[in-house]
Amino acid sequence: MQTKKIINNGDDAVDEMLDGILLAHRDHLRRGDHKRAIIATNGPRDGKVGLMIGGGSGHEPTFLGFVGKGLADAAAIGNVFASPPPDPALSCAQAINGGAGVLFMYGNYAGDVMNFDMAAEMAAMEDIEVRTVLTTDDIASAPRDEAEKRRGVAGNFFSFKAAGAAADLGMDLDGCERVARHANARTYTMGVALSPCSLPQTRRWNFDIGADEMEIGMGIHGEPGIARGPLGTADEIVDAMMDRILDEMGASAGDRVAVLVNSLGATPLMELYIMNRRVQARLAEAGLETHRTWVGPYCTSLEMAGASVTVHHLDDELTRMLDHPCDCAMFRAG
Amino acid sequence: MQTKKIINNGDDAVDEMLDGILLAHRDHLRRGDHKRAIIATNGPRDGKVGLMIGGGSGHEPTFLGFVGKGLADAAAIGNVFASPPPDPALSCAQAINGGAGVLFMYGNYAGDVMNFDMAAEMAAMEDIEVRTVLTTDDIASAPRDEAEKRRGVAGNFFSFKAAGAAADLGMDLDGCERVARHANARTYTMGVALSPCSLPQTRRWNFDIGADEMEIGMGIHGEPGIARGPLGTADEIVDAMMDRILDEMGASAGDRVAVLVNSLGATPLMELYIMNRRVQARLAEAGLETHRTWVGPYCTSLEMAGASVTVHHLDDELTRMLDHPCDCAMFRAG
Amino acid sequence: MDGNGVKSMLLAVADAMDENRDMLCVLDGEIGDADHGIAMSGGFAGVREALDELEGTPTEVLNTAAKAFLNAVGASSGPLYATAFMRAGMAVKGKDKLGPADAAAMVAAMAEGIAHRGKAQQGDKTMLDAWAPAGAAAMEAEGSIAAILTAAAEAAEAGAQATADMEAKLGRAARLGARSLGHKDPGAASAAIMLRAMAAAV
Amino acid sequence: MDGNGVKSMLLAVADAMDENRDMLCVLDGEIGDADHGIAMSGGFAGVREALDELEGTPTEVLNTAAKAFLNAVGASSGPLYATAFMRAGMAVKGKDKLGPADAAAMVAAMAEGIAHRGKAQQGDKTMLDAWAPAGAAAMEAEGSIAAILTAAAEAAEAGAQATADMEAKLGRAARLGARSLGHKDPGAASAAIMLRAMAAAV
Ligand SMILES: Nc1ncnc2c1ncn2[C@@H]1O[C@H](COP(=O)(O)OP(=O)(O)O)[C@@H](O)[C@H]1O
Ligand SMILES: Nc1ncnc2c1ncn2[C@@H]1O[C@H](COP(=O)(O)OP(=O)(O)O)[C@@H](O)[C@H]1O
Ligand SMILES: [Mg+2]
Ligand SMILES: [Mg+2]
Ligand SMILES: [Mg+2]
Ligand SMILES: [Mg+2]
Repeated sequence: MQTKKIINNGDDAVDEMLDGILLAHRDHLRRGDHKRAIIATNGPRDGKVGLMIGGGSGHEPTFLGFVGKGLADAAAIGNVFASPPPDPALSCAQAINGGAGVLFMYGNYAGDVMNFDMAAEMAAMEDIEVRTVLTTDDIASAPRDEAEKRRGVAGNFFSFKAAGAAADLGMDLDGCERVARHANARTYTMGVALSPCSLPQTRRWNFDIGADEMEIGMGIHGEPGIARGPLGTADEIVDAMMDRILDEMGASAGDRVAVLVNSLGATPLMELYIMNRRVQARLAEAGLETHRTWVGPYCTSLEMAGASVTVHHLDDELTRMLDHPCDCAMFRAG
Repeated sequence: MQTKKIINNGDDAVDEMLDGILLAHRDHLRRGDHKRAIIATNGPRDGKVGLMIGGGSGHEPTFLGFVGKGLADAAAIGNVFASPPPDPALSCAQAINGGAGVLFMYGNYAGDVMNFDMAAEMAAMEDIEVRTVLTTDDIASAPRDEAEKRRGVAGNFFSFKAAGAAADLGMDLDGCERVARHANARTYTMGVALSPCSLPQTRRWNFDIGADEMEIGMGIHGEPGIARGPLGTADEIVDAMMDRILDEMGASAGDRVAVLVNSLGATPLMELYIMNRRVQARLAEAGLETHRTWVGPYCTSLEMAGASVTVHHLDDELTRMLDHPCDCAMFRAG
Repeated sequence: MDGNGVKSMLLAVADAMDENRDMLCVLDGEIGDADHGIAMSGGFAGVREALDELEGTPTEVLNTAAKAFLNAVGASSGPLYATAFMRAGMAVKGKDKLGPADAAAMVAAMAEGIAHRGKAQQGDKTMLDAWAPAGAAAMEAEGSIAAILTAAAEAAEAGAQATADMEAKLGRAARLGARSLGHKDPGAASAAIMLRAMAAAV
Repeated sequence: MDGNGVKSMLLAVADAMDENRDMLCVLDGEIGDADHGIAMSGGFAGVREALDELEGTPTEVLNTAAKAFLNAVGASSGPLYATAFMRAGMAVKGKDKLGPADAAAMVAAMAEGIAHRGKAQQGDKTMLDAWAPAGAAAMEAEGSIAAILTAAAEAAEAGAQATADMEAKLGRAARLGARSLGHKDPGAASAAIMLRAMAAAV
């Protein structure tokens, strides 16, 4: 039996979704030369570093939700859970290059790296300077001493936000790259999955999970995580996440943080806010001050049930970047 | 086997959720005298009509997401899928009464009507003038000649928005009531459910539905709808909805509308945007101009999979109300 | 029966609602929103808590129960039963000891309160279809308090059973039309359970 | 084998990927993101479409296939196979007719291209664990084009089978560590299917 989805032909799902997005958000988004290259209507401008983000579909509102003035200037969109090929990324780079270079930011996945690197080489041949910063916030995906191998998940939004603000504030490519790396290095995410998702083309559950089990550290494409366990209570789950996050973060009492409690898709706000209650209790206990909190579906895996907690360890510069206004179709900050 | 939820004790879910909401949105929301009465930090003021909305929990971001300057001044929150008792509503009315009276707006359900009417009577005894406008946008829930029996679903947000703007613009209680009724009368919603939800206290699916079936006209509490049918394609589903909506609306070519494509919970943005593509095609075909579109989980039924389409038939006044700025924790407009 | 007697009756109902919570949710799931068992057991949990320390007249006990039930649940059941208990309290106002006639008056008053608050008609497929015949049966019955409550419970059970053949006219199920046929109304079912528990507790 | 021969080989692969699409997705679901069958059948659907009207040299056919595959899928497989096909095209550049030695050179070039693009080592549990032995076997084998491709396919199948006993070091499965044991790498599995279809198409 096929999984239930409100779609037409599974092979058309991404393009039809993009049509629907562009119709809904004409004020914010337009198509570039490539149909999978989506450009901010009011972001790119001469002399400004262009910020391109991107990756596979199925994580909405990531990536297109973060395209707009003050945040990303464009997104290159791939098939479901698949990096876009180089062409849309090149098309984005061309559209948003204001002469000050282009920053590519995306999650650290083998396919994305290969495709975006090819695009960066093609852009270089057209004298567009490209730098790349990979997001690696998923602390469950590799040990601390191999942090560069970690994958990017929900927390990439803090890194995108910081880089987008840096670019909007007129920093040069070096500066934007530095801020992006700095933001990414101070962003920590842990996730848990309760149910699988299914691809529009197969409409089959992409993994099995017991009726009373959860998968800790599950990737946002349904890649297996670090362990299976019985489903805990909200407080137990958050404590397991926060123990690791706080340990990695090594913050001092009085430090400020920003928080994202993210739904992987099917998990409703009620559960996220119950989690947030415990997240904030743990932060307060550690003497940390929460500067801002986002709760909702920001980086999803289609209809997967589950959630992640991200803590972004602020300093003065990152606070300024986070508070800088931005104007996107599906997202608000500053 | 229990349904999977990230919660602690099911009986505490609503209060723990409220704690998490208040921690996340301190800038926008504060508790009133009753723990289930949540007040906008910056909405109520002397001489302004107070707008109170409310109802059962489980529909987040409805209702609390719509509390803030320019929209609702307070929300009274009930148990999951259960109207709040009169006390929190009375507490809201007391907190937001600026001497110009209070407007109660909520979905048309027997329980809500009985409880809020009791609260209105109690408020009247304290010389707070209360008027009530019920939202009745679910066109699947009763025939056109019994429109006053219809229930309020996702489209209530357009009616709340109009009334909130009217109050913020300084209209008196008569004016606000008139605008609210006018907005509600021009709001049309149709929904479809694909899977059941489950209550935190029972953790049992609240209805059965075949693996290839959908329920047309399903209520936002999982109440059975008007018919069961095999799951159609996105275009078929939207066409069925739009046929009825356009028929009821009786708009003329050139008229303007606003659109909400809403997830009932588990249905991801990809599917909603695919639906929006068809919604916009049908509107364009009918010669209607889409002024603004919202796509996402705005009025949910816990983790239910499904979606609804709302069309709000604008005129000059309603356009002004919709475009009037508001500042809420989980919602943006104007 | 004194105030404590009324109290033990209500506590017996609280236990019965806990036992039937899941069954009532399942019934409500068929034509409503699957929470009626939660409302009834949650409401009576509030009543149990509020009555814990109370030593009072029947009227005081009933008024306390009314407020506690209402504030614990809201929903449809909250105002309906809050009104029912207040009316029952009014019906026996000033009395410290209740006899069979008072018990009958209480049941009849509850039925009236529910009819007044809900504005339902008999045949609308609501709890009134259990309470209205129960009120009538209580007034007609003779004998002990237990006999009167048993007659009321039997009438409520028959009334609840009959709702399965009705099309809903009010409440969440009203939109179902003919699809509500064949399903017993959950509010009518809990009404019968309540009366049966009251009868057994005397 | 001329350009049309290369084309029929690729079209045969396209059919084989359609047939194995679901199986490859299931394999990928165990240790990855369940889409490898979609990538391979989608990529070759792009190849099929691009080659439809094309009459060209082997190199032209391979270069066209490379671009079409890449643009249809992206993902990991896109750059890997795009590079593989471009290298294969370079290996037979200037030739209108290919013999057994050319076929061997093509397979070896594909293996090199995949190693170059992916920077994987043998033993990392990727498609390279099928392609590297396939390239070596092709260079060692003797006889007809079919014999050479068959030798490559057999080596690829053994290589793919061996990935089940490896811990993933690269790609999505790398984070799994020991949990990836016992699962065949989907990219290695599709590599073996590709070579088997090529051999059968000659
Ligand atoms: N107007 C009414 N008059 C009498 N009883 C009603 C009325 N509306 C609803 N009911 C009763 O309430 C029951 C549902 O109660 P409950 O599930 O607790 O509340 P809700 O409908 O708010 O979820 C119905 O089964 C019906 O018996
Ligand atoms: N760096 C690499 N070198 C060689 N092969 C790789 C590399 N990374 C991934 N692969 C191969 O790609 C396969 C997955 O391909 P696919 O599912 O199409 O892409 P994605 O991982 O982007 O979903 C893996 O099974 C593996 O064989
Ligand atoms: Mg993939
Ligand atoms: Mg209810
Ligand atoms: Mg109910
Ligand atoms: Mg894959």
